[in-house]
Amino acid sequence: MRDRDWAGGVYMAEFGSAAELGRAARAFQEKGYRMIETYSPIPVEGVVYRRSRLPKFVFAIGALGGLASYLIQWYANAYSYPLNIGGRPSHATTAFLIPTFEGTVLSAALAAFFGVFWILRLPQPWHPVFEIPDFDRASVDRYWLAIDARDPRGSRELTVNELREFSPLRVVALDPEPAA
Amino acid sequence: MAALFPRWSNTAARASLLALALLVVGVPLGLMAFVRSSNASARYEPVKQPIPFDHQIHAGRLGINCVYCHATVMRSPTAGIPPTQTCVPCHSTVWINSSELAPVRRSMQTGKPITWNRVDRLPDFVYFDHSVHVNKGVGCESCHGRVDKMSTVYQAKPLTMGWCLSCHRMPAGQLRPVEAVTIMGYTPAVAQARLGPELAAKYHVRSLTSCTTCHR
Amino acid sequence: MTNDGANDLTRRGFLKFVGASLALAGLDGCTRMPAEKILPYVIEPPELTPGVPVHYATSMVLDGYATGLIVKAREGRPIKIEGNPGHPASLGATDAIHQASLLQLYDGDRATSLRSGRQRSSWAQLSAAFTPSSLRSRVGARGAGLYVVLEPTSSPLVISLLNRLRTLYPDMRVYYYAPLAGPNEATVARYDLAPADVILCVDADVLGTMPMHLHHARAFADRRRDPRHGMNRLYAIEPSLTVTGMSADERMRCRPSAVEPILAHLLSTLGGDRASGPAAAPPLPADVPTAWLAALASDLRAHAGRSVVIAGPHQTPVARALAASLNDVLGNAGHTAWHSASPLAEAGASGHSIADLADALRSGGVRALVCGGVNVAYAAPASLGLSSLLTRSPERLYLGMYEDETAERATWFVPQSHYLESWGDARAYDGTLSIVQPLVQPLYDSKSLVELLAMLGGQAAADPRMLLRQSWQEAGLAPTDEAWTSAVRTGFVAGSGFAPVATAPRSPIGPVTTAATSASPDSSTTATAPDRFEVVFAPDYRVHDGRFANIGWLQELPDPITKLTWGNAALVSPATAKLLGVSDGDGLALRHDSASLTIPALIVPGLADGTATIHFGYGRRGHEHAAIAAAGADAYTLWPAVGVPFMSNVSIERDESASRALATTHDHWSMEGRDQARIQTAAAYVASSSTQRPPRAPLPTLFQPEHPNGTSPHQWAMTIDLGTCIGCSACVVACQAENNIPVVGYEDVLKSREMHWLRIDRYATGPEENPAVVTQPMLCQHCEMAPCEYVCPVGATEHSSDGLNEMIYNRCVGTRFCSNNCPYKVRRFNWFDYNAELTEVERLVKNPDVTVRERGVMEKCTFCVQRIREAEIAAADAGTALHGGDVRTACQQACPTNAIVFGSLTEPETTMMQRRAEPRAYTVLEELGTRPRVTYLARIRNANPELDHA
Amino acid sequence: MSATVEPDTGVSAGAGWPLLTGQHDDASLTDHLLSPIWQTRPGWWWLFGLSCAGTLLFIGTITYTIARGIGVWGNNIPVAWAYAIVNFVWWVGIGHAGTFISAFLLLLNQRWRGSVNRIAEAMTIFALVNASLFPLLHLGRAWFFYWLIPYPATMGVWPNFKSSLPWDVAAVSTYFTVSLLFWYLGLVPDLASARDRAATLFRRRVYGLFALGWRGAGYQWARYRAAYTLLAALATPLVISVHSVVSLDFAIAQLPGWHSTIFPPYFVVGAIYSGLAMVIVLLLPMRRVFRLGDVITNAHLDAIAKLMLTMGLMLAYSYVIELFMAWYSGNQFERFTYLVDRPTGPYAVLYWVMTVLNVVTPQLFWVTRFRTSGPILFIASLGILAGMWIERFIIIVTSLNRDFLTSSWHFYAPSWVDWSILAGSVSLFAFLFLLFIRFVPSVAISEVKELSLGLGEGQVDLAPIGSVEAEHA
Repeated sequence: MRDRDWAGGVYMAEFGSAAELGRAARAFQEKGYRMIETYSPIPVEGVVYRRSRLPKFVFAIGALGGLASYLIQWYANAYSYPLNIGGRPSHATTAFLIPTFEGTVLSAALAAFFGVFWILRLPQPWHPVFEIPDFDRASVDRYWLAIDARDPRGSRELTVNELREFSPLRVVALDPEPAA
Repeated sequence: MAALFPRWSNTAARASLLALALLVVGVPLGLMAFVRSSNASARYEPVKQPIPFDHQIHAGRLGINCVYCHATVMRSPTAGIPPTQTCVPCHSTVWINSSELAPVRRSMQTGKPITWNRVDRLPDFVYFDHSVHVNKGVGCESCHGRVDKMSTVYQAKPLTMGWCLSCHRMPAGQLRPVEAVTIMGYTPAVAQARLGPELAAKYHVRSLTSCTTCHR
Repeated sequence: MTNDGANDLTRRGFLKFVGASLALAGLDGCTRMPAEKILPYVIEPPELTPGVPVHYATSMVLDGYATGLIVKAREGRPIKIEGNPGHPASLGATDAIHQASLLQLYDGDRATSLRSGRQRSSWAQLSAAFTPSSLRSRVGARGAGLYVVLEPTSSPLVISLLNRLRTLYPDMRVYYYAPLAGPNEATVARYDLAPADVILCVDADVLGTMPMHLHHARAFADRRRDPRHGMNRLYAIEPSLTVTGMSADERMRCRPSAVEPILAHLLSTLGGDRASGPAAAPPLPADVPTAWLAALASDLRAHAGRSVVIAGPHQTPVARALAASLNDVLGNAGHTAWHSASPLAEAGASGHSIADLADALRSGGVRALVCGGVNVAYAAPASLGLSSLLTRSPERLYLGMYEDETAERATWFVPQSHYLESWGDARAYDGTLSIVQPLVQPLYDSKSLVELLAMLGGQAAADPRMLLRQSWQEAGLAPTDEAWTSAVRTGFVAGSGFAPVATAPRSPIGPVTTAATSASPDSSTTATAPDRFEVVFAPDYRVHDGRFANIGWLQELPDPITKLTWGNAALVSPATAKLLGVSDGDGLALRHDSASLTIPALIVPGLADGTATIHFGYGRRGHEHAAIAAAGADAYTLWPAVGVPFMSNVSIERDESASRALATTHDHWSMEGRDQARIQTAAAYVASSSTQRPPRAPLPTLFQPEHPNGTSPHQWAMTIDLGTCIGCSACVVACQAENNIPVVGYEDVLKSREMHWLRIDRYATGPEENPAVVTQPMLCQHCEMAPCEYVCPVGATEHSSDGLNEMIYNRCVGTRFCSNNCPYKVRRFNWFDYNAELTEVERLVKNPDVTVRERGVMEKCTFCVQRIREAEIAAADAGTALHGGDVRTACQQACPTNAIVFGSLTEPETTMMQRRAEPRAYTVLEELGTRPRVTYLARIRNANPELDHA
Repeated sequence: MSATVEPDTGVSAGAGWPLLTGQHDDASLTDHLLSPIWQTRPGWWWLFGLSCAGTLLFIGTITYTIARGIGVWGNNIPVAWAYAIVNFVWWVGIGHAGTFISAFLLLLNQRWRGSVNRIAEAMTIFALVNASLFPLLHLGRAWFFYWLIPYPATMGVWPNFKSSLPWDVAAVSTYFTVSLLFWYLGLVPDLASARDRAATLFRRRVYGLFALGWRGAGYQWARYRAAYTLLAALATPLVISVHSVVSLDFAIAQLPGWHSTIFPPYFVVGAIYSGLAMVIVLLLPMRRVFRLGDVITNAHLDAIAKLMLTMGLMLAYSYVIELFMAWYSGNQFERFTYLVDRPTGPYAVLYWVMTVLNVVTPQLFWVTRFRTSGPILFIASLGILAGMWIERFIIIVTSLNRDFLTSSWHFYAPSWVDWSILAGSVSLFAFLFLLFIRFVPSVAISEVKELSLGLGEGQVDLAPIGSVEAEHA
């Protein structure tokens, strides 16, 4: 379950502190809501997400990168044009290990960096929530809880009421995209 | 108030990222492709000469042996560009008044050499020796191509270091009997796979890939 | 090897034919590929194959004596000079000056145009002005006003031309002058070192500068190949350190004024009687170790008849006479020392010295002065005042190679042809008749001395070759065409040397001058009397008397002893330096009467205290760039008179104004207790080597190298014998010429950026008053486990299958890591584009078989790989097997003592391999595990036991 | 709880001082930390002008060098490496503190890193920009630098991977890339804040572009944290590896003074040492000019000073071991270089200056007052930076100028170009850094906010930055 584009509309409540948001978010999950998301200037332990697959991906790419770096060196120095360099062995494992290490780290780092943006589908300059007036404070001092309108647990008035129970600064309802 | 960016900007952003990635990968690949192309090595481009000397006629139709003009190929690093006097014996009887041969006559009178344009160019730090190659059974054709089919001569082979190495690593593939080095369109009597190694043994041909074989 | 003299015109007309693409082959270090033009010959010279070198025999003449040379030409341009193996003065070897004379041919500063006054003129106008008829009107019917100055000449052709001239101008006067030519005597002293067990050189640089030094060096070295059998012993007594002194087994330093007393003392101890001895032997100066002389005397006595005493040709007549008497007394005369007729024209005749000319000029009798190649305005004692006196003669015709000091004062100036451009002949010191034959037509509008004299004789248009042929015919030197042809082919006439002459009963030796009491640091008087110094005037190993001052190779060649480049200095002993309170480069002012000289000081161990040594040839004031850049001080301004070896009672004081940073390439004399250059006394060596050492095993290594030895049939290696290396530095210039090594100039040498692939390290061991010196040629050691190779990021240096440490300029990116990791520091870097300023003509000297390196790449000794490959290809073309011993490197070929031998490890019978087996063989810094392919033989000092324990 | 904090940190960050001071709510804190990029101060313009001039000098002298040849430097044979390589090693070293602080300390749960890591990372990147210039610049034929990269050339030849120089290329470029990614990843949320706080539409657009549309969704935060920690984990070994590899440029040679097994750890320590000094040198003026005193407190200075002390001691230990091994080896060349040439040779003065600066200076930091006194920290750090530069000079030049054969011994003296290039590279560094503080949030706002939040309400879990109860203990 990941950050949604709210194609089906969304009900959102704006809070003034991370604590309030945290409380609300936990409560809503206990109520059985599943299509929940939070927006906050700092990470808030509210919604629980499934473990990321990013580490496995990074490991795989790193391993491949390392292997490739070693193979390149072997091909260049030991296979393609082996030269007598100071009487040293052409296939110099000990020497090759260093670029291999660097290759591993580099490819792993690239994987992690581009991997996370791929998972988060960034860059994404536009998003429905940006249409909400004053949503820009979400990166400063406002904490939003968002419930998908299509969440089976709730309905328009029910969800909005339940949101109100946590006395947010305001509640906003985004209607479905005409396109969707 | 409305969002900072319009909706389509998402697509735009991703598209431009993709383009960037393609650029990063594409440019080096493009360059590598270019240096291997004939544009980079000036291959296949006929080189204009002061006299429209036609190898197709002389080497091809008339079947004059390469060595008749390139006389020092067997004993000198340079194959030798024929001195003007080489042209005279024949051309004092044929094409005597041809305007195209005017430069030859002028050169004989004034003693000034004819200025030919170089076709096969190696960098000055490459020391290629014709004599040893032909004496070991490497045919003219192997590096110069079917000169007998070129009316205006052009560089027929890449003449890159990699190309030289391909033969220096496995010379047997290019060897022919020394008698046959000047033959154009030579085909071995028996399979090269068998003949090559035999000749290599006969002429003591070794695979030479040490740098100072060519660079001094 | 060489071709006969036929069809010279086609052979030599190279500028007509040769095209830029051929001439400039190999001039481009990097990958630019401009559209090139090819210029073939119009009519191909029959004996010339483009791309294949041709060799011709010729001779170089210095101070009247010829040395036979073989010159290598490519497409008609000379590119390398080697010795002529058959010629007695060469024996196949050369010295630094011979090697460098090639560069003079292409020198961009050479005078190119004939002029009258400041106006450009022509040979025709000149010869018109000097037709006998017109000249007589100016110099008198019998030519009483015609004065001719030439170098001392041994040329039969020149002599015959002079005779012809005399028939036209009976009263003409001829003067022979070269500042450093030997004494003007009818006979010359000859020596044979081969049979001599004991050699005593008294201020005689028999291995370095004396006539026939190449011959002597070979003979000297041949007796030192195996220290265990029949090794000779060389004693040197000298005020300053010379090449001979560095090679001496026992050396005593003495002030120059002490030379005569010492010789007299020796003579009396060895029982010289009244007839041979001097009237009275003066007392020895206090600072001469008599014990040393006693040991020497007994050694000489023990080898009577098998020894030789040599006094330098520049020594006083008395000193030389004493030396001759010593040889008589020891019974050496006729065996190791004798006299033969001087090959020089009018040798011994009086009245043709330069001093006489000065008088003549002063008296105003000179109407026309013809100066044939002698730079009298510079290279003469300033006291004669020639530079100003010259103008006393209304007409001054000067034939010279440069617009130099004399040219400035000439009314007619004729550019002189280089010897590689002119026909001529000369005799060697021993009389051997030698041919001077040109390899190229004159590059410029220049004339040779022969042509000039012929013109004065009324034969302006004469072909010098015909003149030579005629004169030889007339003189019966080459009666038949065969004789002539063979003379031209071999470059000399075998067996034409002069026989010994019975020396006439010598007139009793004149009074021996007592040694002046000099300023030695211990003598308390010195502080108050600074005028007690003595100054030694010495010929320069590089520019000789100054005539070679514009040859960059020589200016940048480190002096064999001081390692000084680009200039000269006053050499003083450490003690003297302390006394004067100076260190290297500090200025000194030398004064004697009116004469004075300011010059920087340079400290050299082993010099006599209280003396300063100054080399001739610097402080030039002409228009030659290199000569000017070298700066230095002009010794002629202090030189009292021609032929005077030293000067006493000179005052020396500090003079800051003369201070100059001295560009020495090797300023650290000590080895700091390391053993890169090993030296051992013969006794110790024989003791240690009586039991053959086990062959050296390679050091243990953690992993087995993949290529312990290469896979090729030949495995190249070199052996260098420090025992016979005299440090003459011919190899350094030979290497420079062969391998297109650039000249970097004074500034960059100061920064330690000289480019020599082969340098000669020079170390002193023992007391600094009189150290034992060892010279060590240091070049790329071609290590099998080369440290330079594995650090190169692009593999620009790696190993060939035949064991060469290859340096690939066109792959080099210039990280310089290889140099950092080279324990021998033999790699060189192109800090700038040192070939950028070369003119078209100057580029012609480049060897087309060697890449000219681009700015920013490393370079180093390649074992002359171009020669190896050429030999391999030649063998392959001929279908024969190559014998490794036949490949000779440039340094090896130039070496007068055969100290350097080259060959293949796979051919055990070669000298190179045999020497490796000697117990004294070692590799430098063996403990680093680099496994050098260059092996050195330790120098063995054949010390006199009596002196050693003392 | 500080007792539990001590062991796993080694330095008791902020034992005496709070990590944050002054009362801020989220908004004012955000604006406060963003303020440097909204309005400049005159001081900035002066410095910027100066650094521009220096950068022009840099460009000029580089052009001159490439046009004329390496000969315009003082280098010679035997001293074929000098200033260029000294500067290279120096800058790479400085570059180490950034990753050390941001990655290493992140994994070690060092809360105090929060308000300084951005600055340290930026410093790392700009130091590496300089560092990567010099190896290229010192090539005799710089235009062929790409021959060190394994690509299929028509020549059929390849780099030699037995040489440590291709290792360098790999190590430095990797380090540079990873640092850059790490830095940018950390920036994204703050760029979003800048986007949302910017006054003009243009600025909003620009920052918006670089913020990539970050909207602080819980899912984003979760994945973002995962990636950030991963990158940190990857960058940490680089802190160790990069300078180890650089040290191999010398250690694989057989030159006395270079050929030494202690080099990798010794170089890494020295690197972090100089890097921390540079952090101090940058931090103190910034703190004053932009009034960041309330987020960059004595706690930070104290922690960094203690780290410098530790590194200084380790470095001193290396010096001693080097000398001991030289003596113990019994090798005459080793002994000469370490025991004779350096202490008494032509560069002896520099050697002793280095020893004082690098070994004596940090001893000041035993004293608490000095650890937190701006002026003393600043001067000491400058001294250490100079000392570390000299150390590299000693290692490179004094080993080369007198090696095995006495015949090749020769003195080295830098030329005016050498000096200009050194000055120029410092200017370029300043130039880039000034632009950074002018246009990029130079303190990690979101992290500081978490911290301040934590200080306010202990119960909110701010993993992995860690619990802050310690502050109240």
